Amino acid sequence: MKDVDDKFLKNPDTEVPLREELRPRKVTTPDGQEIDIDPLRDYFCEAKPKVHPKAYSKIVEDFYNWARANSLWILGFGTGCGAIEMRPLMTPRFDAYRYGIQWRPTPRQANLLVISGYLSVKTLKRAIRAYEQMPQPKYVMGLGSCTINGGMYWDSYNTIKRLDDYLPVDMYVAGCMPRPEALLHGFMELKRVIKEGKGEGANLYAENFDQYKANQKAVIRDWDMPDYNW
Amino acid sequence: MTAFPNFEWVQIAYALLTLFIVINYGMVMTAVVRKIGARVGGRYGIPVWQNYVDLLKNIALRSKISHGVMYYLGPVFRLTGGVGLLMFVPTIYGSEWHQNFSYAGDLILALYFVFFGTLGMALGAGESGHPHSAIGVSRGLAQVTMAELPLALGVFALSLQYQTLDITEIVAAQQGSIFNWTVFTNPLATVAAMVAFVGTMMRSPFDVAMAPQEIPIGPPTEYHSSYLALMQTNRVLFPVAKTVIYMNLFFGGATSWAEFAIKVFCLYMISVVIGVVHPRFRVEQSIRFFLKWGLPIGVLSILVV
Amino acid sequence: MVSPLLILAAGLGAAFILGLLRGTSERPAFYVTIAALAAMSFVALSWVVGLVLGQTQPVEILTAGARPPFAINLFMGGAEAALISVVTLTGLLSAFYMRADLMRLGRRAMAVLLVLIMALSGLILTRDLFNLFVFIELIVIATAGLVLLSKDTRALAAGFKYLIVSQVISILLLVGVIFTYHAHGSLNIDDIAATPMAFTGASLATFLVLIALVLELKPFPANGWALDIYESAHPGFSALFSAASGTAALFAADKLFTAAGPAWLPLATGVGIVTFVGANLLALSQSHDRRLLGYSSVGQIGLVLLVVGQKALLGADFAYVAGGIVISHAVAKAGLFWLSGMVKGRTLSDWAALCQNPALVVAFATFIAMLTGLPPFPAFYAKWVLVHEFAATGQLPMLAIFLIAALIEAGVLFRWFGKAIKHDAQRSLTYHLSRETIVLIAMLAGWGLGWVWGALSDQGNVMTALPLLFALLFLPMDILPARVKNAIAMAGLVVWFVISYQDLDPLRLVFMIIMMLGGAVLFLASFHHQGRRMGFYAPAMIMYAGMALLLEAFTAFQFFAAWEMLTIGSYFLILRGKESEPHALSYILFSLGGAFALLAGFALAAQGQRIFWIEDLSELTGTLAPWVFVLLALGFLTKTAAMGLHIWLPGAHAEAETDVSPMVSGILLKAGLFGLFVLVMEMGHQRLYGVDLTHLLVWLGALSAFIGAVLAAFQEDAKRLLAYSSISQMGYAVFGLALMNHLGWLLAMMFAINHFVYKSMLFLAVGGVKERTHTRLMYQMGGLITLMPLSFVSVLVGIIAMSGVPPLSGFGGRWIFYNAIMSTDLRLPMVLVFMAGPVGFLYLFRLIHTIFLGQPKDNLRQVKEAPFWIILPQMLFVAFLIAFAALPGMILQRVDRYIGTLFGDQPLVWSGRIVNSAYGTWNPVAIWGVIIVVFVTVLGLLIWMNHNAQRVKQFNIVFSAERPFKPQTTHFAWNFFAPYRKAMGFLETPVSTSFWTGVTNALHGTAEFSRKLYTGNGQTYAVHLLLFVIAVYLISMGASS
Amino acid sequence: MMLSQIAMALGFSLILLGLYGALTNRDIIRMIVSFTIASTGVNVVLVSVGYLPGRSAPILDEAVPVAEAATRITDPVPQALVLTAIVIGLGVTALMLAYAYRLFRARGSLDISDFTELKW
Repeated sequence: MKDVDDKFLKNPDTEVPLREELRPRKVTTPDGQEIDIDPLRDYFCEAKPKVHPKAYSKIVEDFYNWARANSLWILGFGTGCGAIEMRPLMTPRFDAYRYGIQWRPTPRQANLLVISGYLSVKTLKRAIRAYEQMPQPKYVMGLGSCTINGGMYWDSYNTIKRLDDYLPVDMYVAGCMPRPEALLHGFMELKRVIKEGKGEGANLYAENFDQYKANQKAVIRDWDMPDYNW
Repeated sequence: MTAFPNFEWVQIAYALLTLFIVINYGMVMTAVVRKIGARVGGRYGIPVWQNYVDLLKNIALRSKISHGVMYYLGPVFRLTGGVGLLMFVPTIYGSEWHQNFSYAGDLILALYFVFFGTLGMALGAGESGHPHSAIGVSRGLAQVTMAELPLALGVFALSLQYQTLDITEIVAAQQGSIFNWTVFTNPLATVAAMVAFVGTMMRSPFDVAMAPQEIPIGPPTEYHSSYLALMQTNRVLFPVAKTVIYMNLFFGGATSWAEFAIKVFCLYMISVVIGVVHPRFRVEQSIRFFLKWGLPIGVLSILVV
Repeated sequence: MVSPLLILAAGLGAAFILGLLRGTSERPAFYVTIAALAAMSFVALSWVVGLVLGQTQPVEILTAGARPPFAINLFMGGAEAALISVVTLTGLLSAFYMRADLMRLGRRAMAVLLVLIMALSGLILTRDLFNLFVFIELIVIATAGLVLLSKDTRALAAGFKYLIVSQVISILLLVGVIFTYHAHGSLNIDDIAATPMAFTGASLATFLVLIALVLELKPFPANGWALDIYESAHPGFSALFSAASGTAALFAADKLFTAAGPAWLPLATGVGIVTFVGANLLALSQSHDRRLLGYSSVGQIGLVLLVVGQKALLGADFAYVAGGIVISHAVAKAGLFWLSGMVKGRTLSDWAALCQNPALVVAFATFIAMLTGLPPFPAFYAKWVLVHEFAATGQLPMLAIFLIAALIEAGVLFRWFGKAIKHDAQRSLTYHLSRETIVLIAMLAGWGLGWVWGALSDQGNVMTALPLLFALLFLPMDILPARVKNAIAMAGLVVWFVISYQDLDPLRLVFMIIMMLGGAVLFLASFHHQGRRMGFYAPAMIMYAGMALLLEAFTAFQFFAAWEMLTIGSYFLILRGKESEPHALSYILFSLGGAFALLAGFALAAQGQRIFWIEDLSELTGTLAPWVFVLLALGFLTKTAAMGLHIWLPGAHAEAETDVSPMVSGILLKAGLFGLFVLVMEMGHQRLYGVDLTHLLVWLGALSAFIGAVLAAFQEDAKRLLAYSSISQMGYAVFGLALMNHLGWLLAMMFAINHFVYKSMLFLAVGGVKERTHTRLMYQMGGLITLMPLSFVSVLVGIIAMSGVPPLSGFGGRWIFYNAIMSTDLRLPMVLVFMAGPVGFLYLFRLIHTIFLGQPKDNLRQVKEAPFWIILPQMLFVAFLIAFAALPGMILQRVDRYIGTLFGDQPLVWSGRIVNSAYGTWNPVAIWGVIIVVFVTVLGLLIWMNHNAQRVKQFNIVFSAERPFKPQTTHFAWNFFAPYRKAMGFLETPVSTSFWTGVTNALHGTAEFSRKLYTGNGQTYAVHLLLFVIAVYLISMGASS
Repeated sequence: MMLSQIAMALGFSLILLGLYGALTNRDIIRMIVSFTIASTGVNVVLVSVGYLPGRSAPILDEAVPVAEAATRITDPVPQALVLTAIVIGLGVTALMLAYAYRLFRARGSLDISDFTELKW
């Protein structure tokens, strides 16, 4: 695991104050008592992600993996220019549906997060949140060189350079931008990976949770959320 | 066992068989319908077994969350609603195997039990605390108030016509010739009921409750994994069970599984065909639609019976 | 027996003795005054007792040793003795009351007081016309003197205005007297009566005498002077002026009207009704308590004058009716004026000070009930007879006007009462033990008189009804702790049920179970209250007493009395709510309006029969019957809050206390339903202008069911939502009832039972939530499911039951509904009912979602489950609902069989646990079985698959990759059905509210405009007087020619 | 008979005059005077009603023995009434004057239209 870009490491001396709505406060109950509210603790589950073992029997796990591979539900979350490249996949020309691929509007029902281009730090926060809200097992696919090494944003002041430092990427699709055919190929490769039982990014994330968090917090200045977004 | 006349344990097996057939039929049929839609659009479409794969995938998901007891029970209510509805309606006319538990009640039971799942689901979605769920429920309930009206009127006309509320008797009265079907003997009631049918199948133009891409997907926004699997099961089961009621009431019922399959498919396709060529109504638009078209037809049907 | 002359002699003699005392010795003077008044009262009372017991006969007293017409004669009979007792006792008590002021002003004031009482007694006793005049003038002088008792400097002007007007009256009277004498050759009233004169030009003399006496009664609108006196005089004196002077003047007027003969009675009727209406109308816009009392006095005296006008028609009942009203008025008005002396401020809200003293509140309530003619007070019996007489003699317009004016009067008085109870006192009471004692004596006198009138009534004595006595027992018991009283109340309900259930038919039995046993269960929730909870149990038990009596009422009178009782009891209950003042007022007005419709209906039906049995309703035929039906139905529909008559309900039910809401919603509404049951059972189909009235009821029921549901969906206030839902549910019941077939009635019964259970449960649950969250606005709650799980369960069960979803008992109602409508030829109203069903989902879901689901709010994060005693009855109801859903036969079967005997059919076949109709089947146990098995299986499956789910918190939701801002902004609750409002919002237009607001505004506007008549100028008042005389003369000339 | 009719007419004129005066004069004292005039008128009317021409006053003395009283005296009743009425009228007038005095003391005015605080 490489270290994060040191170019825009946040200055540890200037603490970004917590947002007003997340600050602990006192609230008066209807009976007139004062109670303490700590939004981050009271509103959000604080549990850390668990490493989920594979199914007890190999054949069952293989069967599950086959199903997972043939039912890839993509979170409709577009970043960067790659989002444009994803749309044609739904059209008659490419028709990704025939591979069991479909788009879901909510992370809860999606397994595959496609980071379709560069991620600014601001968007990274949202991407992390969306990723963490997806149920395991879940996969991340990075589109284009931006997610691999920053691409044309290699010296940008607020674009992350290596997605892998922040989220466990299962599959990169190279190109700037990769065409839909490349994407389809990427999906096929991802299916193969899953079928081989190697699509364990979520467990990787849970195992190295502290490392990932450290990386994420190093670049995200206003960390106004719990460590893990259930 | 006075409550269960002629109860035999084998009935449970029969009922499970019915359930098994209907679920599988639903799985395949909805996939086929989607495939037909894709072909019409020039796409290849999903494999016909895609529903099974999705179901399995959802069950196979490892991490799950729960927002609370009601959230947990929501899908249970939902599926119980679907299964129960099927159990309370005789599926195949004349077949001793597939009468299910229809002796528990009559048409009214079926009509009101439709709401069982809806209510439970709405409660479960409510406990997730997601505003989109609540918005979806609000829209869905608002729409259903008027969508059910033509059906109620049509059913009233129908039961006046046959002087019974017993589904089996209604089906029996339609046997013999195709012209004994209610759709021919009482076209007004049928049209009224079909308006409601289209209105409650959660398909465009009446899909504002789910409204994909708008309030993500409404009530089930927070549902995933096995919860979603139960709901998916219901999603294939429930429309079929509902269509069975319409089939029994208006289209002569089914005397065999083949007839069943064809009739349900055709009825189901009605809402699909309407759906693919109509954009979505807003709630007040669909309410006005039901008031403007469903209500007069329904009123006419109860007046002329 | 002591000579009645002693009454006069004692007064005069004591007045002389006072003159002999030294000017500084106030104390002895006061004792002399009291002694004289006591002696006068004693003599009068001894005559009453003697006459009642038959120990003495009425006596004619001759003076100057000669027979009339050569000398003045007096007459002491029953009426005289009673009225003199009223006058002298009022005088005695007022003297005590005014003690401080009398002492301050010295013996002269006391002498004047004695002269006043003496003159009033003389006015009653005398049978000589001129003597009458003399007494009247004495009264004028004494009154003008006593007005000066007041510390209010404005009283001076008022007294002078009074003198001006009295001068004019005395001129009229004297001229009248002399010409009467000229015409008859005698001044003796009995001689004049022997040769009554018809109304001709020559009888102008009679007219003048009569009008002069009528003017003494302060007829509307020639009465500005009297109001000024009421407003400014010392309350002790006002009590005398209103109670004693009014009584005496009325008796004098009555004497002369009797003498003048029946041809003159319409004059009394006319002036009486105009005064009754006018005074009450103008009282509407009064904010000054004593002036309001003045208007009310004027109105009451007008009412008695009206009764005097009906003298010939009332015959033997005259004394009973007139006496009932006069004596109620005297006691109540004296009591109220005395009370007003203890209240410092002069606006109506200042009476809130009374709340410091519960006994005085009871007294206040008693007086108001006496004035409005509620049971068990004399005016109630009097009004009953009067209305029946109107109906029997075909004076229907009079009947209508009378009832409307009585309603306005009730509005005035109850608005005042509401203000007094609900507002915060700005100033405390000026408390004197003696004054309180006097007021309480008046109150006890009121109750005693109620008993006397009841005993005299041929309809039965309301005061001897066991339930009412039991309820009244809670007045003295109010000092006990609330829990003790609660236990006694519960025991009372149960015991009453046990001793009386055997005589009831199954229909009544079901209502009895709901009202008595249901009431007892609801009282469980009241255990939650600690401390004393003053003023809760007496009204509650009066309400239950009313219901107990209603179920056992067999005559119209019993029915009506019970109805009024439950109305008044529930009014006091509703009034206890925090913000309930306007709602309680509209409740009591609608209820009394409905009760008056009942009264009119019964009166029309009775047609002069003394005892009218309810079951005789079925024998009514002809053109009358449909009107009786309409009136009675109107009365009952007011209670069930049918659309149009419903506007009182939401506020009243919503603002009531936590444990009161279920009582008034779950139980009280059933009284209306019971009434409708009785009505349609007895009268069946009635046609008016070719329209079957039950069809109208069907439509009304359907409309209520639909609109009630729609309105419920748009409420933000949880209890208002439930209240509108009650309108809807009652609509269903009325609908079923009006279908007029077996299943329809069974449907109504089913709804009665179900509605009681789930509405009580929901009101308790929501009330429990309110206890904890201190709000009823649903959008301020949210996510309470984990904090209040039991409340959630009862709401959940409640809404499943109410929405009619199987397997809970609401489905049974729906099933019967469908079977019922199959066998009727009405079809169109079904459209509305079909619409109402799904709309029910809207408000029910909203109720449970916005309170219990969604996002918990910061300030409610730590609320606890509702109190145990509020939860306990809910859990009982839950258990009952489930049992009733599985085994509906346990109640319904008997009712079904009974209804079968009424219709002679048996459409339902109960085979084991299965119900079969001609059309379908309902197998509740099988439904339960299937649903439970499927549910448990699916649940087991889910638990097997998802047992390891991570429990997350409220903001762990997918939020478009964002996080929610605050719970308040994330909880989707306010205007929950915005899309529905967009489509159907037009149904929300407050049509009936606007209508009723229009009516009240018109009344208020008229009052506000007309009272400008009273300019305050004495001369103007004199002009009014003369114009009034001329107008009455012209009108009566026109009427007689 | 003429005399009594004239008297009666006079009496009524006085009554009307008095009433007119009482209703048109705002001054309290004038009003009281007007009422006195009116009550005088009433008294005149009373007397005139009881008057029988040619008879003497109803006083039983040597001139009118009791036995002949019925035919020789006028009707005594109206006269008794008048006496009483005069007394009462006096009392009322005195009371009104007392009121007028106190009203003037209280307000410094004798205009009836100044005393209208109590109204409506």
